This record gives sequence, structure tokens and C-alpha cells, in this order.
Amino acid sequence: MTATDFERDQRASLRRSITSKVLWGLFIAVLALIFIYPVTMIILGTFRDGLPTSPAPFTLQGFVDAFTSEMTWTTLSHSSILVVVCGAIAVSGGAMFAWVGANTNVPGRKWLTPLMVINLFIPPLFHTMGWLMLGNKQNGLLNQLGQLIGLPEGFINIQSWPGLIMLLSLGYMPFAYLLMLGAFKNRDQALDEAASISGASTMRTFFTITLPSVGPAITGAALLIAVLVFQAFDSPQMIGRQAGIYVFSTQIYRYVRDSVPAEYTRAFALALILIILVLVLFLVQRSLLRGRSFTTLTGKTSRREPQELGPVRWVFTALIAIFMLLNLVLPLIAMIIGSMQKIYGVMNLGLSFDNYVTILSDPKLSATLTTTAQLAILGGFGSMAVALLTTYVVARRGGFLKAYTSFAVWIPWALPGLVLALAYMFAILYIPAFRPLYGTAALMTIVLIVATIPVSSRIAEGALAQLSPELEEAGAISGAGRMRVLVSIVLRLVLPSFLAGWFLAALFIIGNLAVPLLLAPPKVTPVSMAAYELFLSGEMSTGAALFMIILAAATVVVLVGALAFKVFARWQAKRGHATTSLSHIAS
Amino acid sequence: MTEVLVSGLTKQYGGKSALHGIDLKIASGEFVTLLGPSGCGKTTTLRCLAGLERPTTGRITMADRVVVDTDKKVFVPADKRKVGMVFQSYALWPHLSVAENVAYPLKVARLGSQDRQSRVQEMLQAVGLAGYEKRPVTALSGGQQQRVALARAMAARPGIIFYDEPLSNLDSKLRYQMGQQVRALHNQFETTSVYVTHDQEEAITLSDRIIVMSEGNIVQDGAPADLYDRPKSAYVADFMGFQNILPGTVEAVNGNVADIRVDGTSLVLSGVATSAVQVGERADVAFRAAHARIDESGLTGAGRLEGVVERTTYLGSAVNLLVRADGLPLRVRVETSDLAPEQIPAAGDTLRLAVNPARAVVLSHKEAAVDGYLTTMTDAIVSPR
Amino acid sequence: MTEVLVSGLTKQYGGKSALHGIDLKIASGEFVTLLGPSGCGKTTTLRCLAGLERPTTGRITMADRVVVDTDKKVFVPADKRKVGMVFQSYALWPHLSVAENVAYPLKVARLGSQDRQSRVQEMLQAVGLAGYEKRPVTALSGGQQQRVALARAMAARPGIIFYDEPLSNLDSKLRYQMGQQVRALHNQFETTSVYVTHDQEEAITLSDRIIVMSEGNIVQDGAPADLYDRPKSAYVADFMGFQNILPGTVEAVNGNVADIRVDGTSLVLSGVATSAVQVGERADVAFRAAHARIDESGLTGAGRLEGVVERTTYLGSAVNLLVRADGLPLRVRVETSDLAPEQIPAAGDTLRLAVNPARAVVLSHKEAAVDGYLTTMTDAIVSPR
Amino acid sequence: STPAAPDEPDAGSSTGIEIPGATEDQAAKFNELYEAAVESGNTDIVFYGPSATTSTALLKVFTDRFPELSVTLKDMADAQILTTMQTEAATGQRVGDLWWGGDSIQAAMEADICTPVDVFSGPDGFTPPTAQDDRLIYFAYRMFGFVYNSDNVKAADAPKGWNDLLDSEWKGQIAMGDPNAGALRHIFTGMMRPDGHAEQFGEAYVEKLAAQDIQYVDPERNVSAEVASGRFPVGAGVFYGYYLAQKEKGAPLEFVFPLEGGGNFLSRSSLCVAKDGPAADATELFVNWIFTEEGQQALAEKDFSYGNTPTAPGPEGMDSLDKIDKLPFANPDPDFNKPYFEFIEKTFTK
Ligand SMILES: Nc1ncnc2c1ncn2[C@@H]1O[C@H](COP(=O)(O)OP(=O)(O)OP(=O)(O)O)[C@@H](O)[C@H]1O
Ligand SMILES: Nc1ncnc2c1ncn2[C@@H]1O[C@H](COP(=O)(O)OP(=O)(O)OP(=O)(O)O)[C@@H](O)[C@H]1O
Ligand SMILES: [Fe+3]
Ligand SMILES: [Mg+2]
Ligand SMILES: [Mg+2]
Repeated sequence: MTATDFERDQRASLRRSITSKVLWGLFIAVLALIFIYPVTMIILGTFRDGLPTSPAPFTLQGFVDAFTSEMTWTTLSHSSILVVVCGAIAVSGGAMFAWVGANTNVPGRKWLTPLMVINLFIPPLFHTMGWLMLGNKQNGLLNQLGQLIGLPEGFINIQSWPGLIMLLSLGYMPFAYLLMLGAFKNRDQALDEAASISGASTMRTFFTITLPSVGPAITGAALLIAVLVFQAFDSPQMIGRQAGIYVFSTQIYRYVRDSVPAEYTRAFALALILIILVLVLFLVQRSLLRGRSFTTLTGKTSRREPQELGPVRWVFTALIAIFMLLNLVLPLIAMIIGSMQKIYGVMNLGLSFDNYVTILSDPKLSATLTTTAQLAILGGFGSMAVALLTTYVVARRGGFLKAYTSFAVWIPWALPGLVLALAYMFAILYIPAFRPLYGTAALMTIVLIVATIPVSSRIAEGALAQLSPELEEAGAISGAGRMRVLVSIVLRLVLPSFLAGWFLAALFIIGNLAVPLLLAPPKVTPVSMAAYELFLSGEMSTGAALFMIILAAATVVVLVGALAFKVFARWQAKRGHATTSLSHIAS
Repeated sequence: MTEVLVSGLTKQYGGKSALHGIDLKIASGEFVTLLGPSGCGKTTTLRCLAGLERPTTGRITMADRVVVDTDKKVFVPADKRKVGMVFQSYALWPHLSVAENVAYPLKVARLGSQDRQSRVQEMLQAVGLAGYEKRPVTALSGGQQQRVALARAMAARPGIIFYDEPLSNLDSKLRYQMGQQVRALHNQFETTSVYVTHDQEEAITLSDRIIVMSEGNIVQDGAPADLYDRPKSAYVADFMGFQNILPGTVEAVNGNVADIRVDGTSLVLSGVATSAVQVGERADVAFRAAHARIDESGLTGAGRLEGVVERTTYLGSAVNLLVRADGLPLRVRVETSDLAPEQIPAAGDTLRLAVNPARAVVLSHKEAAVDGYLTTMTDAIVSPR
Repeated sequence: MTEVLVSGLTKQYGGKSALHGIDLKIASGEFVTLLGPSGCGKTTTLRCLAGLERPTTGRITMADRVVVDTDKKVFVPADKRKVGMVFQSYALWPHLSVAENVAYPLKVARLGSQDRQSRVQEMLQAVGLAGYEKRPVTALSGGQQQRVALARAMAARPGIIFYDEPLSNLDSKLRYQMGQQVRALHNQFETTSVYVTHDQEEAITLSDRIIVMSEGNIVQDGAPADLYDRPKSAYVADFMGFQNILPGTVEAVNGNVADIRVDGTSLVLSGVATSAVQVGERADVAFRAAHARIDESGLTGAGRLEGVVERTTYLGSAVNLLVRADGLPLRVRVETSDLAPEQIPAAGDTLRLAVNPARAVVLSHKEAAVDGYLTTMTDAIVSPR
Repeated sequence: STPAAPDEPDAGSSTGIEIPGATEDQAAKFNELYEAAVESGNTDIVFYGPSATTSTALLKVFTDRFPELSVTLKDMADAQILTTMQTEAATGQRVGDLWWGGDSIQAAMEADICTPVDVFSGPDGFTPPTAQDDRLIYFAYRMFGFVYNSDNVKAADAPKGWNDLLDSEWKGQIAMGDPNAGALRHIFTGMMRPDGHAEQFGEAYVEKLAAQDIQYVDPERNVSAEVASGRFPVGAGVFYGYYLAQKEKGAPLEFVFPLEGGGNFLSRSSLCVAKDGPAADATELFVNWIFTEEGQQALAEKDFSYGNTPTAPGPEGMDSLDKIDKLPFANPDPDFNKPYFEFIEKTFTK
């Protein structure tokens, strides 16, 4: 051994350790800036009235007001009812469909995943608008049909507690389904067979074995769905006032939009309560699962044959059909009709394509389409990239880095889009150097990315869980450096999931209304906002047409994507590679 | 307590047959093992018996009850058959504790809580897991999980228990212990057991009877010693660990002993014919590595040969030799306890060997039920023990 | 080509030590096996050597290069060490074909495309997978994947290759074949090999030297035959398959042979002391089931005993007996080739046995590095072969 | 760039653009501003308003007149406009040029957000009514009435005034915007104010109306569409412009104004001009254009409002302002409104 060799290695070791410290420091700082710092604004905002730029003093008033106001407790109880009831329905329904789709021989199960994915295309705004036309008490299409067959007048009233519950429950079911599908696909079906051998009937097996054995997936999905219901804005906003239902997101909206001047402290105090609630939910889920490992117990996997169900399977087929009818077909039909009416919901003025012509010939409206496409593509990519990076750090690192990163990316879970947007606005106002960011598309894009992180993270987790660290270590052993391993092995292997996640995140960005509402620059109008503005100005039928155009565009993207995927898969199959499918987004 | 009768059992997946008409009779209290290579249909047979799979055609009766009769459209599903099963993957329920796992079948059978508890205790005692009741099953080692699976399968005292490669995930020490436990519990509770494995040692050690399967058919069926000593086909011989299987032609028959000239050589080996053979007929002669001995007698003739050691592998108590005799590679195993260290043959040594004609077998090609098997067998030339 | 020196290697996870100061020297071209039960630190040692894990303290040099020196803050990561590794899970990259997998390390090493192709060809030839270049690795059987992993590890001609239980996923036949291939390739390319397994047969068959580990320490280190015949502690003896390990007191010492009175009985057994023992000292006597023989001589004295057969297990070429002698359960294995069928002992028979004193070993308690091991050993009373 | 050539040079235009009804001085000033705007390149005026887009047609008249200029209309709630303009003022990232809204323009109350504008146009001697140190400029009045579905309700049966709404026939049938927001709460406040119609309506009336099981439509602007679609037979407190937008599409709608028995409400349309707005010249030009003959005409025809100049025409077919029994205009002072708003909120919470 020559001294110089040794010294070289020693210097290289030092250099590596310094570079890695610097890079990690940078990583920590960026996470702090993007995820943690803006949220501290909420706490600050709770105690300080007005914008950060105004010289308002610190006050406990908003906080006290929030807790002494009866409205706060009404809001809390209404939100809680919705979360518990809708969460329970969405998750159990999603679990049932996931089980049907993954584990059984129910006819029509092959259609479930594609239909559920299509279902995700329909943003809540349009879903609600569709149902308003179908199910309003006075002249909803379904009520009119019902009257023809002799049902009592107004037998369906969508603008009511049951109506809102149905909308939210069914609305989140596709997402719950996709969250749990993977768990049902990967579970060992022998667990059910063992119960059957023990003499348990199919029903008993389902409730005592099948469901509990996917505990983490179910509670994980339940947590996410609960958070999403807490944050739900569009449906409660459009239905809640009529039905006298007040929830966190709509109340916060009222405080910052309908009170003049905006009551920030009350809004932030509500947001703080919401954050604490979500935190409690999160801790409950953690403690439920603590000390248990649900990983598959075996080395060898057993066969995955669908479970043979008796005639009962036709009941499930019927359930699939009913669900799709209620959640996809009917609202879509309503939207198609609505998009061709002169006045949304007015039949006797005839149907025409005027609204489509209006959109395509109005440069401002057609510009929203390109704006949205750009936002969705860019934001979806950014969201998936950030999710993948942070999830990777969480999966491969221990100690502080892991805890810190998972905490940071957890934050957007707890914040409704509106609060998130407000927090970012305050955050840039506080630091003069950031102020030029105000009113830029960049800021809106960043916040949209952050808002989509919970969804993208789920997908990234699923993708990385399948990636054994040994695949990377094998790369290191082969002499490849970190970056090379990351690019040539990790990225390459998660590519299919990445693409699926990108697409899904893009969809969520298209559907996001709360963030653009606060942060969109006047000349950058995403479709969700354009549609909401059309809705606000009584041009709902033009809004419906706008949605149909977006849906058509998304369908084309999916079809082209699916086609490309098929070609790719066939090409891979020729080389024999196993390819991962879009249903990957499931876990 | 449970006799099983199977007749004409077939199972097709898509258009492909996995079972080609199995006929089988399992006596009450018998311990029967299905043995065969991967993909031969062992699991399928077991699952048809357990009711987890719907046979394409066939009839199965269990303790005088018809559980499957495809002609009469009878199919009793698994939960109505009162059977037990140990899954290869254990299939323990991760959300339940050890005691809850074992108690589940008892709960389903509506056993009183008092009885249930004492039965769970008894079963855990039997598998040596008393004191583990409260543990989540995920916090157990592989062997312990295996034992819980066993206790669960037996808890409701089913008349018949199915085991699907229950030990294949264990290391050899644990495998042996657990095998013994399975057999002990079988004896104690007088159940009927149907056991699937692809490990011949396990099959021999545990079973009353072994059924060797190949591509959806039963190729031989008999007591372990029978199969071990007197395989009827090259297929079974290979499976039973005959390391040397040499094709040739019958030169002479004396009673049940036949002499075979090995193809392409001048070697003549004698062995017991496991079915009638005639002079001039094609047949294989097969013998175990341990049934050739170093022969200092200087005699020549059938069963004696000379060869050069090509490779010596030290195994502890024995050495494995690869000997080339008349161009033919032969596997020979010599116990070192018989030899001084300097006597251990080394590569390059010339050895004279004698094959024990009472232990070698002559296998008529007529019994080679599986076409084309011989051609693929070259892959299996060397076997570990 | 690569000598490895390890000194004072420790590794802590959280506050818990997985390695307690390993000192090790591996000669260039040696085939060394780390042997030990699950959790004893084999993988950790291997990963520290490979650079996948950062040791807590210690120094490692590899081919005269200091790759780890925690005092001087030197740590050369895996990608700079020029080593090869075969992972237990193969760790093949599913998005690459067979040839691409093998070519990856060569690409990283900037080998020209011409050379690369010919090297890949050569490696695939060596592992018997020529013609499989274009296949995706996912379309290979387990054994074939294993061989690709092997080819990949060796492709860049690293001076040292690490194997982490590379064969544990394979069935016994394939395991044997692949083990031979590993060794053959080791010889052919003259690499240094460090091999991890928990299977003593595998360790004995393949290695030049075996290192037995227990709870983060090395407990014995030597040639396979050494460990097989002369374990120094009950721990190693058990691991090496001594089915009978009996605690007792030294009664007499003659040269290196000692007589032990087994606790609680009047039995006296002789064996070779593997380290110095004195009369009156506590020691174990251990012997293999195969080293007791049926003894018709009628003699009595050290090493001779009488017992009643409690259980007979037919194994094909041998029977395992459980014999109760003076209250002590002993495992004895009798080759059936030595016996007529009617001579095979049955349960209830009284047998006279002799234990070969040249094969039995006497193990001083001082060598029982692992405290408390003897008390837990009762679990391991019976070993399969 | 040169301004587009006018059809025909006119006395009122010294350079390019003809300003109908403007004096020569005024026209010169207009063209000066126009040139300055065009020269600076800041030709797009950004409007913030709770319903800025309803003025699209009005602004078309303006941009037709000044073809190099354009407008961007941004609908936002009052509170949000305030936040936005405050933020823009604080960050210096000015985007909006103009707050364009109804009665309660808060931005004008804070000194740094808006700025006074010199109004030189209009009839001789005219100065528009202003408030908040001239930062807030009133330019028109918008009327609020009832709508009814003419397919389902005969003109004779339609409610003609607020008291008609108390008829049991309309229980559960009246569509209304959120009484806690927009113009409605100023209507109810006006009914209760001692300086308003307290003795005529008062709190008792408001309570009786709330007991009619009012159906809220969110947003308020959709009341006409909902009545047009047949969901509700009548809507109350509806801005005339919202009604006309649906009517023009052929909706079976009729508007009732003025209402019998008083209770007519007019909101004062007002604007405030952002301080340091990017298109300052164009904005000043626009504010002045509103008070020209053409601007006032357009207000009546396109925005369905009563203009603010003495000669301003009213919307077609409507009585002139002085003939209408009006509720008082909204009071911009939050402290003044507080007790009324609280009463309204309490009364209308279901
Ligand atoms: N669900 C299925 N669909 C299609 N083919 C199947 C299915 N299950 C089994 N097979 C085929 O049937 C044949 C028998 O399979 P089986 O599982 O019974 O084999 P086995 O003897 O248990 O093998 P192993 O030892 O590998 O478990 C195989 O060729 C297998 O590929
Ligand atoms: N990443 C880790 N974090 C904490 N403890 C660990 C980690 N890796 C290993 N250990 C612990 O260190 C000890 C040694 O583990 P190691 O993996 O080296 O065992 P092994 O001998 O390879 O066992 P096996 O045969 O089961 O693979 C064990 O007690 C293990 O639990
Ligand atoms: Fe084995
Ligand atoms: Mg099987
Ligand atoms: Mg290990």
C-alpha cells in the first residue's frame, strides 16, 4: 500500500462525506421552505389579524371568536358527520369493489378498474352539477321521470343531507377502490381458503378474514378518504347552503371570501382545528396498526385464482351496474344534455351545440384549455417527481431524515386547498424577497404540486415498495455510482408507475379549484376556475360544454396512452419483459 | 375415521388438463403422500379433495358421503366438508393472535367458549407452543408459524387433513422435527392424512403409502420401502434417488434377476427386475451411488467394473466419486468410516467396483408410462445425496 | 488475487451490536464460508466487506488497499471496491435482458462494446446459459436466474466475490449442481470467495475454510474436515450435525482421549478431546448417530451401553433409532445395507451398542463461548441426517 | 402605432378618435390619454369585480371606440378583491387597474390601494358623486326586482311587491340569493333602517319572510337561471342584468320593477382606480369615457343601469329614477351595518 493511495482514499472519503452533508442540508432546507414554512403561517395567522403586510397587532380575538362561536361547533359536527358517514361508505364500498375486482369471479369485474379510472376524470364540480340537474327536488330529471311512473313529487332531493352524503360517498369510492385494489390483488388468497376449510361461509370469511387481513390498506385508504372528505369543497359549497350544511372548507371559504374584510383569524383558527383533527386521525391509524406486521408471511406465493362465488355474484354485478349508473352514466348524461341546453336545466328551449361553438370561438375560453393542459402536464410531473424523491428518501433512509421527510410531505394532507393556498400567499408576503412571486403562474403551479402530493405519494410508495434495495445494491457492487444507479435502475424500474402517477396527478390538478381560486393570476385561468366562474355567472351550460371538451381531451390522451402502452407491452412481450399496468396506481 | 374414494377425477384449466383421470382409495387413518415434480398435479388433486377446486369430471366420496359427482352435479364446497388443511404458505391470519387463529375453526363450529379455550390449549401444547397464545402470528418464526398452521388444521378434529408441502419453507433441522410432529399428531388423533411433497426423504419417512404422480397421472403407488427399493420405472427410480440409471438391453434372466448390457459399452450389470422382462428387450438398470462398493476381490463378470476417478467430493461421513467406466460416468458413494484417510480415492485413481445385484433394479421400458422421460433425464445425472 | 484483512470490525444497529469485533484473514484465492444460525451476523459481515454497510468501528484492507478505517475516517463505498456479489434474492434487474444484466458491470467499467460482448458470451458459456442472451430475466427458472446472478457477479472479474445464501431458494438437486458450479468458477477465475450459508452440508462441500459464527462472534474457524470431525464446542458440534451431545464430567484422560461420565446416568463414554481437559472438569461428550454401532461382542466398559429401542424410522438406506439407555435418549443410525430385513431393530428390542471413541469428541465447557447455549440446546436434540 | 382612422373627422376630435358628445377640450384629453396608453404599451385594463363579467357588453362599446385597448374582466368576491389589491399594493406586483363593483367598496377605504382620478368628461359642470376622499366614484344605479317563470305563473298571479311574497301560495317556492351576502342584505337593512322603510316593513316583515321557507340559490346570480328552468316559480331581489342575460337566451322569464308598496332597491355602481395600476392612462381614459354621452348610453343599453349624469337615459321601458319609491342606498360603514347584518343572519339561518 502506498501512502498516496491511502491518502487519496482518505481525501475521497472526506469529500464524499462533505458533499453528502451539503446535499442533504440543501434537501432539508428546500423541504422546510416548501412544506413547513408556509404552514407556520397558519399558526401565525390565527393570532394576527389581517395580511402579513398590514401592521396588525397580535390578537387572541379570532381564536376566541372561533371557539366561542356556535358556528364553529356546527361546522365541526357537520364535517364530522360527513367524514364518518361518507368515509365509511366510500371505504367499505371501495373495499367491496376492490375485492370483487381482484379476488372473485363476479361477471363484469374486468370492467371495474377501467370504469373507476374513467370515473376519476369527473371533477367534483361537474359531478355535483350533473346531479343538481338530475336530482333537484323541484324539477330534477329523475324526479320528472319518477313522476311519470307515479312516484311522489320530489322523491329525490339532492340538495339535502342524504344527497350530499351520496355525492361525497360515491364520489370518493373510485379513489378508495384504486387505493385498495393492490392490497387485494397481492394478498394471499389462501387466507380465505383457510377460512373456508375451517367451515366459514363466504360472507363470514369476507368480514372476519378478508377485510381485516388488508387492515393497513383499508385504514390507510380510510385516512386519505377522511382527509379528502374534510377538504371537500365543491359539493358542500354547491349543495350545502340550500340544505343548511356547513363544513370546514365552505366556512373557511366564507370567512375569506364572503366577509368584507376577510376574517383571516377565524379562517385560520378553523384550519387549525382541522389540522389537529387530521393529526388525531393519523395517530389513531398509527396506533391501530402498531406492533403488527401485515406483510405476506411467505416466500412462495400461492395461486391467485378468483374465488368462486355462487349466484350471489349476480348481486355484485348488479351493484357494479348501479354504482356506475349513479356515479358515471347518469351525471355524464346530465352533463351532455346540460352542455347542449341554452340555459342549464331548461329543456324546452331546445338542444344545440352553440355552447361548444361559444367556447371554441372565444379566445379566452379556449385559452383555458391550453393553460390547463400545460398546468396539468407540468404540475403532474413535478408532483410525481417530488413524491418519488421524498418517498425514496423515506424508504431508503433512517433516523432524522426519514422522520423529517415523512413529516414534511405529510403536511399537505392536513390542509384543504384553500388554506394551503392562503398559507402560501401569506408565506410569500412575509418575506419581501419572495413577493415578486405573487400573482405568477409559478406560484400557483408550486402550490398545485404540493396539494397533489398526498395522491402522488401513495403511488410512489406503491412503486418503490416493489423495488428491493438489493437491486440498487447490485448496481453499486457493479461499480455504478449513486446517480447512475438512480437513473439506470431505480428510475427505469418505476417508470410505468411514474407515468400512471403523472397522469393521475394531472387529473387531480385539472380538478383542483381551491388553489387557482386564490392564486391564479388574472390572465391565467385553468379550466376548473373558468367552469366555476361560468357556474357563478349562471352560464352553467357553457361550463358543462367546457367539461365535455376536457373529458373528450382526457379520453383521447388515455386512449392514445393505452394504445402506446399496448404497443410498448407487445414490443416488451416480444422481448419477454413483464410490464406493469395502469392498475399499478392502485397501491 | 374418514375413507376417501376418488374415481375418474379430471381437472382442466382452460383447455389444458392438469389431471387425467385419477383413481384413488385412501383408507381411514392412512397417511398417504403424493409425490412428484413441480407441476405434476399434486396441489390440484389436493385442492379437489378439499373442495377448493371444482373438478371437471369425476366422483369423490369422503366418509361415505358423496362430495363431488360431476355427473349428478353434486359439489360440496370446502366449508361444508369438515376437513383440515395446512397450506404451503401457512395462510395464517395476520390480524389474529396465535390462539385466535387456532380458535377460529372452533368458533365457526360453535364450540362453547370454555371448550374452545381448553381445545386451543391442548392443540398448542401438542405443537409445543403453549405460552404463545397472545402473540400475533406475525411475530413468530417460520417454524412456529408452521406449527400454528398445524394446530389450526387439527383443532376442529377433522376426519381428514390435507398438507400441501407444509415443510418446504423450513430449514432441514426444523423440517425433520416438524415432520415427526405431523406424524405423531396423525397417530394421536387417528386422522386420515393426505400429504403433498416433492421431497422423497420426507415422503419415505412419514408415509404409510406413497403415490408418485407425473403429469396428472399416478405412475406408482406403494409402501415407502417398496418404492425405495423397487421402483417400476426410470421415472420413479430417478425420483427415489437412484443416481445411476443406464439404458441397455436384457442379456439374461435368472428368476427375477436380469443382466443388462449397457448401451454403447461392454458393461453388464445385474439387477432385480421389478416387472417381467425378456431377453433382448430394452430395459434400464438403475442403482444408487451407495450400492457400488470398492471391490478388491479381483473377480470380473456381471456387476463388476473398472473405472477412473474423475472427481472426489468430500461430504464428511462419505465421499462422492464420479467414476468414468468404459466411457460411462457413474456416481459412487463410499463411506469414509470404512476407509483410512490415505485410502480415500483421489481424482485419477483407478478403482475396481462391484454393484450389488440385490440392490440394483432392472426397469422394463413398458413401465415407462411417461413418454420422452428418458431423453430429459440426462439433466438429472447428479443428485446431491 | 485479493487478500482480505479484517480487524476489530463491529457494527451497531441503533444501540444493538450485530458484530462484536470480528478479526479475520482471508487468503487470496481462498473459498471461505461463514456459517451460523439466522441472525448471527453473517450478512452484516458480508455487507461490511462489500461496502454496502458502514462499520461502526474497525479496519478492513482488501488487496492492500485500506477500504475501511474508522479511526482515520476512510470509507470506500461499494462502487469503488471492485467486488462482486451474489444476492440471496438474485437481485437481477427485471428491465434488462440476460445479456444486459451481465453486461451492466462491464458497461460501468467502460469496457469496449466488442470486449463486452465477448466477455458476456464467455460468462454465459461458463454458467451454461449460452443462447439465453436475449431472454428477459423474468422468463427464466430460479436456477437459471441464479446462474445469471453468478455470471453478473463474475463478469467484471472482481478479485473477490461475496455470496449471500445464494442457493437457499433452490431445491436440493439444483442446489447441489449450482454449488458445484460456484466452486468450479471460483477455481477457474481464481477469485477469492466469501460465502454465507446456514447449511452445513453446503459449507463442507464447497469451502476451503469454514468460519462458524454465533451472535456476532467467530466461534471456530478451520478446514471443513476439522470442523466436521473435531468441533471445539457443543455449539459447533450441534451445528455440524452431532445428534448426541451429552453433558458430564471427565473421569479419565489418556493422551487426547477422555472418558466422560454422563450426568445422571452410569454411562461412561470416551472421545477425542478437542481441547485440553482435566479429570473432574465439566465437559460434553458428543457423537453422531452413525458413530454408534450394534455391538455383538458382549464386552462392557467405556463407550459400550445397552438400551431399548423406542422408535424406528425407516430412511431407505438406513434406519434411525431412538434408543433409551439408562434413561438417556440416544439417536443411532444403522445402515440397512449391513443388515438382513429381519435384523432391522424394532421398537421394544433391546440393543447393545458401541460408540466409536475415535469418532466421538469431548468438548470442554471452556470453549462454550456462548453462554446459555447448552440449556437451549435441548430443542435441537434430533437432527435429520 | 397610429390610432385607427375614424369614419369621419368630426368637430369633437382633434386627432384620430371621435368621442360622441365630447367637447373639443375633452376630446383632446381623451386622445392624449389614448396615445399615451398606446405608446406605453399598457393597453389592457384589468377589472376586478364581484360580477365584472356582466359588463362585457358595455366594455365592448368602449373597446370598439378605442380599438387599441382591451379589457380583462375578473370576477372575484369583494373580500377577495380586497385581499388581492392589498397584496398587490404590498408586493408592488400590481395587476388590477380597477375595482368595478357595487355599494360596499372596501378598497377605497384604505389610502394606499386606490387613488382619485380626474374626471373631466360629462356634461358641462358635471362632477360625479364620490366618497372616501374621491377615491370611490359612483357612476350608475342598478335595479333589483322580482323574476317569475312566465310558463308557470300568469302575469296576473305574479307577486308585485314584497308583501305579496308573504302569501302562503309562495311558501317554499321563493328563490333568493344568500341573504347574508350581496345586495340582499342591504335590501333587508334598508327595510329596517329608521332612515329607511322601518315603519313600512321593519324587523317583523323580515321575520315573516324568513318563515316562508326561502330557497337559497348559491350564487345569487343563478336565481334567474333557476327560475327560468322551472325549479322555482319566483325569485326575489334579482339584479335586472342577471334577468336580462337569461331572457336574451329565450328564457320564459319576466321581471317585476318597480315593486308595489315600495321596497325598491337600487345599488350604486362604483369604481375605484388602483394606485400605480399598470394601465393607468387607459384606466383614466375609461373612467372618463363612462361619463360621456356614449358611456351613459351604453350603461343604460348594455349594463341595464341608470347612468349618473343628469341627462342619462334609464334602461329601456323603465320609469325614471325620481318616480320610484326607493329604499335607502347601502351604507358602506361596517359598524353601522353590523347590528342589521347580525339580525339578518340570525333570522335566515335555517
Ligand atoms: N389456476 C390454474 N390455471 C391454469 N393452469 C393451472 C392452474 N393451476 C395449476 N395449473 C397447471 O396445472 C398443472 C398442475 O399444477 P399443480 O399446482 O397441481 O402442480 P403441483 O404438482 O402442485 O406442483 P408444485 O410442486 O410446483 O406445487 C400445472 O401444469 C399447472 O401449470
Ligand atoms: N438494518 C438493521 N437494523 C437493525 N438491526 C439489524 C439490521 N440488520 C441486521 N440487524 C440485526 O443484526 C443481527 C445480525 O443480522 P444479519 O442479517 O447479519 O444475520 P444473518 O447471520 O445474516 O442471519 P440470516 O441467516 O437470517 O440471514 C440480527 O440480530 C439482526 O436482527
Ligand atoms: Fe435438504
Ligand atoms: Mg403445488
Ligand atoms: Mg443473512
